[in-house]
Amino acid sequence: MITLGLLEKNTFLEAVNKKSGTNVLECYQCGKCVSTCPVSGYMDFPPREIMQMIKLGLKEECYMANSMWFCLTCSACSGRCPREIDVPAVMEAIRHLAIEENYRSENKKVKDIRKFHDIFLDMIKRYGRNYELRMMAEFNIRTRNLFKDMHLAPKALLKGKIPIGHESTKSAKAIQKMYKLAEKLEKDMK
Amino acid sequence: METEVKETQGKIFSAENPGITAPTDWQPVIMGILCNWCSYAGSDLTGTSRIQYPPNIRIIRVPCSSRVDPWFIIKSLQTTADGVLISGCHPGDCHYISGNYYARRRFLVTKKLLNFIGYHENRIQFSWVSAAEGPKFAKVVAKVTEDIKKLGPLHRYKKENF
Amino acid sequence: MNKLTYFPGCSAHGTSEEFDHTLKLVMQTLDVQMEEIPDWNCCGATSAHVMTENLALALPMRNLVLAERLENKTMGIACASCYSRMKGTKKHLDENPELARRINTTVIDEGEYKGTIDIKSMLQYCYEEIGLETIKSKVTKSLSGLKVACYYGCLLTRPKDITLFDSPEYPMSMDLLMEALGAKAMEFDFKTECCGASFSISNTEVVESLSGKILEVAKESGAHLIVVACPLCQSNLDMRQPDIEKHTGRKFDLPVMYFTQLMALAFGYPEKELKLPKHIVSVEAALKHIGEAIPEPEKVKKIKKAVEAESEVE
Amino acid sequence: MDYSKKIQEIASKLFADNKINYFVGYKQNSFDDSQVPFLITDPAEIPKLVFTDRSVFNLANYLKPDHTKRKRVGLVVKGCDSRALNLMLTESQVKRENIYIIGICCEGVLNEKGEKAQNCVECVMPDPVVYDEMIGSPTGKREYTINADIRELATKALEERADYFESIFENCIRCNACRHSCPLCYCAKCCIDQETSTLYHGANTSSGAMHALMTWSLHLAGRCVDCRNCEKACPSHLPLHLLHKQNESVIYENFQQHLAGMEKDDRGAFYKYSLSDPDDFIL
Amino acid sequence: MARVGVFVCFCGANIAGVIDVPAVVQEAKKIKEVKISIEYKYLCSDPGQQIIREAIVQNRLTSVVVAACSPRMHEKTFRKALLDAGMNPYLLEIANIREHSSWVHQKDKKAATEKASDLIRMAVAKSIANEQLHEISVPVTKRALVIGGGIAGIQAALDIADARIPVTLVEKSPSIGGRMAQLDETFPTLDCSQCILTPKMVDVASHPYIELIPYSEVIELQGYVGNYKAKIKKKASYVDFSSCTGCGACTQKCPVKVPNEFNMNIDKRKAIYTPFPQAVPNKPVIDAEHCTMLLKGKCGICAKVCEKGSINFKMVDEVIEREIGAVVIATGYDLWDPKPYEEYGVGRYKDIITSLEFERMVSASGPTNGVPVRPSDGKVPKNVVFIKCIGSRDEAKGIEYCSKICCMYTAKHAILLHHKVPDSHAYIFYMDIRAAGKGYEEFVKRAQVETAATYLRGRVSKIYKKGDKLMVRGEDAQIGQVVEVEADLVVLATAVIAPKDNPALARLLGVSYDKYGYISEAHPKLRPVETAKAGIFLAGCTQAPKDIPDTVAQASACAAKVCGLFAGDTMKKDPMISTINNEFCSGCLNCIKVCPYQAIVTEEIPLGHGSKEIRTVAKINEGVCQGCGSCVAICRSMAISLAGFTDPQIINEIVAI
Repeated sequence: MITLGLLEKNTFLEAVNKKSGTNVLECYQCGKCVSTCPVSGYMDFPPREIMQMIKLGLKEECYMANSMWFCLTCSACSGRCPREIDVPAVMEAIRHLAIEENYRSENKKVKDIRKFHDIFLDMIKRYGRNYELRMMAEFNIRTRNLFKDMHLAPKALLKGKIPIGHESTKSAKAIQKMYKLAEKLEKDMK
Repeated sequence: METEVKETQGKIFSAENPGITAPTDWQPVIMGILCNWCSYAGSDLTGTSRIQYPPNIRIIRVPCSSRVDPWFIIKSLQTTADGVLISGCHPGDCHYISGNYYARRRFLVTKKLLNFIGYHENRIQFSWVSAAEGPKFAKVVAKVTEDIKKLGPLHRYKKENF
Repeated sequence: MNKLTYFPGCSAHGTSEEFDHTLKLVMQTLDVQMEEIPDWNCCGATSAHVMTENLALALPMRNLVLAERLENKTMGIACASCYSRMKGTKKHLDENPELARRINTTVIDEGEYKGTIDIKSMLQYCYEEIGLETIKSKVTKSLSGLKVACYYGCLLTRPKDITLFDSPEYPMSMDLLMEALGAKAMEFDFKTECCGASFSISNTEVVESLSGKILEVAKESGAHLIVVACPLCQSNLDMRQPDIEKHTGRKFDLPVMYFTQLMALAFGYPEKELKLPKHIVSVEAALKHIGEAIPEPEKVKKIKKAVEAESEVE
Repeated sequence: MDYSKKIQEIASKLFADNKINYFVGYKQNSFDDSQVPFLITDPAEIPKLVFTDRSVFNLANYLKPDHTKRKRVGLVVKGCDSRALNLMLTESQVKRENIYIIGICCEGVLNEKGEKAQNCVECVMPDPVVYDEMIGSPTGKREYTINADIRELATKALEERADYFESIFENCIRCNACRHSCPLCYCAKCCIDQETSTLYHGANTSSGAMHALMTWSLHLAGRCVDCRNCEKACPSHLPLHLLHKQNESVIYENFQQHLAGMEKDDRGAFYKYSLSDPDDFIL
Repeated sequence: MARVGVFVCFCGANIAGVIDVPAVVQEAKKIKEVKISIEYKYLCSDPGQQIIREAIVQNRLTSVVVAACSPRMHEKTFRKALLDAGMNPYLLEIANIREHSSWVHQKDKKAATEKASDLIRMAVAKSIANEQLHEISVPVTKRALVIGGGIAGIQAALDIADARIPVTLVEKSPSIGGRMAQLDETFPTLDCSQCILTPKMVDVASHPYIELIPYSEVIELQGYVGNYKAKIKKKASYVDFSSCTGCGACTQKCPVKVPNEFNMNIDKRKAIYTPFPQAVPNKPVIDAEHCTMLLKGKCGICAKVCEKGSINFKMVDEVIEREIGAVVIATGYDLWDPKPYEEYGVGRYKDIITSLEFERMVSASGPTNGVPVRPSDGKVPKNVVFIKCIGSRDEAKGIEYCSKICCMYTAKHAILLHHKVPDSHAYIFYMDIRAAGKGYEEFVKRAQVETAATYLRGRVSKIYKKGDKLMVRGEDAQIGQVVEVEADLVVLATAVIAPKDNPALARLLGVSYDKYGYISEAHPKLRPVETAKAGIFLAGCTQAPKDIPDTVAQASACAAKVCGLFAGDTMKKDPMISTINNEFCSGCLNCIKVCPYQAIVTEEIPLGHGSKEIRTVAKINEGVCQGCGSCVAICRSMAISLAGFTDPQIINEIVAI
């Protein structure tokens, strides 16, 4: 049971609204997003419930949920939302807030997804571009699941689906500089 | 609910009246122009609810805030009043459909113009008070009175009495 | 000759080489000169904006700045995901000039961001700039007999205020393009359902379920193959198909082709140019349908007869 | 900017075609290089017509009161003048079919010091917005900037401003030249002259002048086109534009960037409203 | 010289308990115009009024100031006292020293007393400028115009006509009956719509006080309350109604088939047609857009078969004029087109229909003889999914508001479906069930329990085809799961919207309408059946979505308003309205632009004394002006003054203290 006290100032709601540029209070719980969302079945709380949790100021519950990590940002929900709420933006806001405030879900899938994104960004940092085979391999090593998708590899490689060599932008340095500056900017903006 | 305003103590310095100080027992006069359907009814409700507010306001009844010509404000400031409060229906509630929208435009321009030529903006105030907002009317009057007490008596352009 | 700035995206040089290749062939036929952005970088894909705000804007901005230097009016983007990132970023930056100025400082070495370039997906470019009439005129080998299900994916037409192209729910541009090539576009309800793209590696379970549903409905529609305009869709639907078949126990056997491959075919390029061996699900059987006459379904015949009979009575 | 020849040609043609009874333009002053408004009924006087950057006055003023209801008039207008004309048309003060408007794409006129006048520097619309014939090439609408004097005064302390304006009002001699020179002050009887209204405070005092000038500027708020005829007419050289420009800037910033007379059928800002007008100044 | 009497009331202890009344009375005496200043315990009592009456006569007072409670309380009482003393009642002013002083400054008696004196000074000063005013009487033409012949218009017309007031009922289509005629059975009682409506339609046709003008439109309205003049365009019907017997031979033989809009285009009608069998008047009209004779000059079969020779292909539109005193707007509603719901495949799937289409199908007299069928293959559906809030409460695709009636008619449809196809099942996707109304919740319960309709709480997100079924996907929030329903037929409860012609009609009538196109009422709570323009009333869905009971109630309310308006030969009006001084009016006509009631018109007057030339000035229409004073404050030349609140009166108040 959750006890709801006097919600004098729902700072969580304010933070989410500000970051997402949308007003969560507009949600009237019709659930169209839930049945639209291709991954709502995998989420701890589907988008409709997340909206209500934000309204109730249940910050930690939101941060620890896997919902925003599962969001594919396919925008199907926001396109159909009768109140024109940008649901992916809300998910993204919670995600960023959770990262900023150092909340880490112990859910294996969430960890995998986070790891994937980290590797991906790291890859771009190093080469400026993404290189799929390396990406797959690194992901499998880091998630200790060496043989995942391995059955695909020979076929894909054989057919030339996934090339072995890889390229990088000439000015990977410029990218690295950009990373640094962007990080700094992020700090400054806080 | 009782609203009381403390007597302002000591000397009062007014921006519009440099060098002029007011006697300590000075009380400002505030000209209140209220629309009949919302604010006047609201001020009546303040009375029937016995909500107390400072006695400085003198109320004039007009049918609608749109009846208020800006020169009523100027005239008040030049003659009897130290400040003006004009109150009407909330946007969308106007008894005459759209009167307060026209009034709102004139009020903004008038307030800014008077401020521009040297009146403190707190001397010209506006409020939306509905017929149900008795407590709000008392609060508004208390605030306006307090603001104008801080500013002190108005002397400029009052050199000759009408 | 039209000139076009071209942003291929990482997968064009990887998994979707056939897309990149056939696109270049098709554009040659259509008399469009493509100028690839020199030294472009990854747009950041989903990962960047999932994790950080500024980087998600900085990565596409670098490409935009580089593209502006080429001084073409329009930039064409092959990959739907890149397209969405770049166009979304541009809209966001254009609406917040102050933010744009700040982000610009991270890539200032490349130049100043002006926001002058018009971004289009390659499908959009074919449909809006080149036009179906021109495309029709270049067809030398009609694809009649081939039934296709056009799959747009999520990002080509969504969100509507960013893409400003076609309907987000039931787009028709690719269908009309296929009809222009002579193929028959089937009624297909899952045109814009998500295939799970960004979880392609990290969460294959989701991808298989989503892509499975799409394949199922596409099969239902009676199509011989699925046409796509996005490398991520292609690889999810194609590469994962055997797995999906294994898990669901249903046989789909639905090849997944890029619209440019079919265009190239219709424009008379030999099959070897399509790089068909790269497909996990074999294309051969499907392409054999080209030239077949499509019979009128029984139901339609019946209804037509009934209508005629009724009108005679009156 | 010298369109004298062109205007003379047009005027001759208008008289020749019997399209007009009057023509209102500018004439060179005999004693200095300034110009004065010039009303012609006789085509023989056409050669005296001039138009240069010294043609400062707003000639729309000569259409009041009601002249055009009986006579047909040819008229030279600059951008700002044409905006005033637009308002006179909306407010049914002139008959459109009875005026022939020669609109000048104005490059700015000079002040008495020979510099480009301040209102021309800050001009938002140098091209005529209503005309039958246009002279020069239009350069389009410009960005609105808040008047430099207003900006400067806004930074001053309240009492300083109060003193400044009191000194202005003290110098007003209540001659009403401002009113007579304004094309939009066409009232049958000005409120200031009405004995029945207690508005008029006859004494020639700063408070009387303050009341009159404030009322006047509020009557022109959302209508004034910044032609500055009033200022040119003022014998005391009062900076009357301050009041108008202040109102204009408030109206521009708060009421959907309204600028008087820019469009056909534009009403003054006080004769319309928007639901989204600012409400935050109201308690 | 003014002679003012001041009367100060104790109001028991209400005033006297705080304010030093004798001191106030003395203070008032110091004002030079004040001839008499007295106090009394209760001025509003009979003896109190007697004191005022006597003082007026004895002191030959020119105006009276009563210092007592709020004018909103006893202004009428004291005005009557003045009248009884032979004085113009508008020479009264009230100083509100109770609500504005004694009750709100109870702790500061001195200040309260000073304030009371000031308020009296202000009232005295104002009263000096008061003028004698007289109630305005406006003559009335006792005939009402009802626009729209649906249930709202029918009810209003019948009620007005029953009071022996002539009514002109204008209907756009060939028959009255409106939307209600299209319905099968009505909630919550399930009585047959035709059975309760048709008798009323017949009554309209036969009522001696009702002039029914079908197939016509109002094209102009001039004048003001009690004195309107309306122009009505009778569209050419090409059938002479006076001789036509309505035998129907022409409609049988006509070879041209057109989609039947009465049946929501499910079947066909002819080019010469009566909209439905019970139509009133039961006379056919020719649809000029489809008749081959009118289009190409060939055919003319109807004329050949008509025994009475009633067909006249040369008929043209005719404009008639009526003088009327009041108008009732009852233009009804339209239904929203669900095309924007692309995710449902609206337009692509034939088996997605709107609720009105379903209504026509289940109607016993409908195109499918009362059995719902799938438009695609004509089969009777077993699983039917009803989706509510299509377009309603959807600002992204439709409109923001709730259409009010869909919850109820969807419950009705579920019940009707069960009646017509007993082995069927209804699934209803809803967001909220709004069943406020007499017997409504019970009715929904009937759908849920007796009919066992499955209610699923959620908005449907997608419909796709699987075989010949439609898969309807939505969340059922009650179990927190996404569900898919295999449907044979999907029925969309489309939103109620304002008729698209409403704004144009509102403009020509001079009434205001909201952003949705609904006609605006004068006050949302206290004047819900009046428009802001005096003498124009509204009934039914032209104002906002309504069900039948509400519509009928409002129509009767309109009738009561019209009858009240016509109760005397003239109407009395408060004299506190604006007047224009021609001499000062410069004719800028900005007052016309700000007047919310269109009470200001133009007038042409001589330019000067004896001048032949004219100038245009503004003129207040006394019958329409409501006295808000908007025009007064914007009139730069101060040509307008508002009686009771003139500039001198207000300025006197300002400078009095």
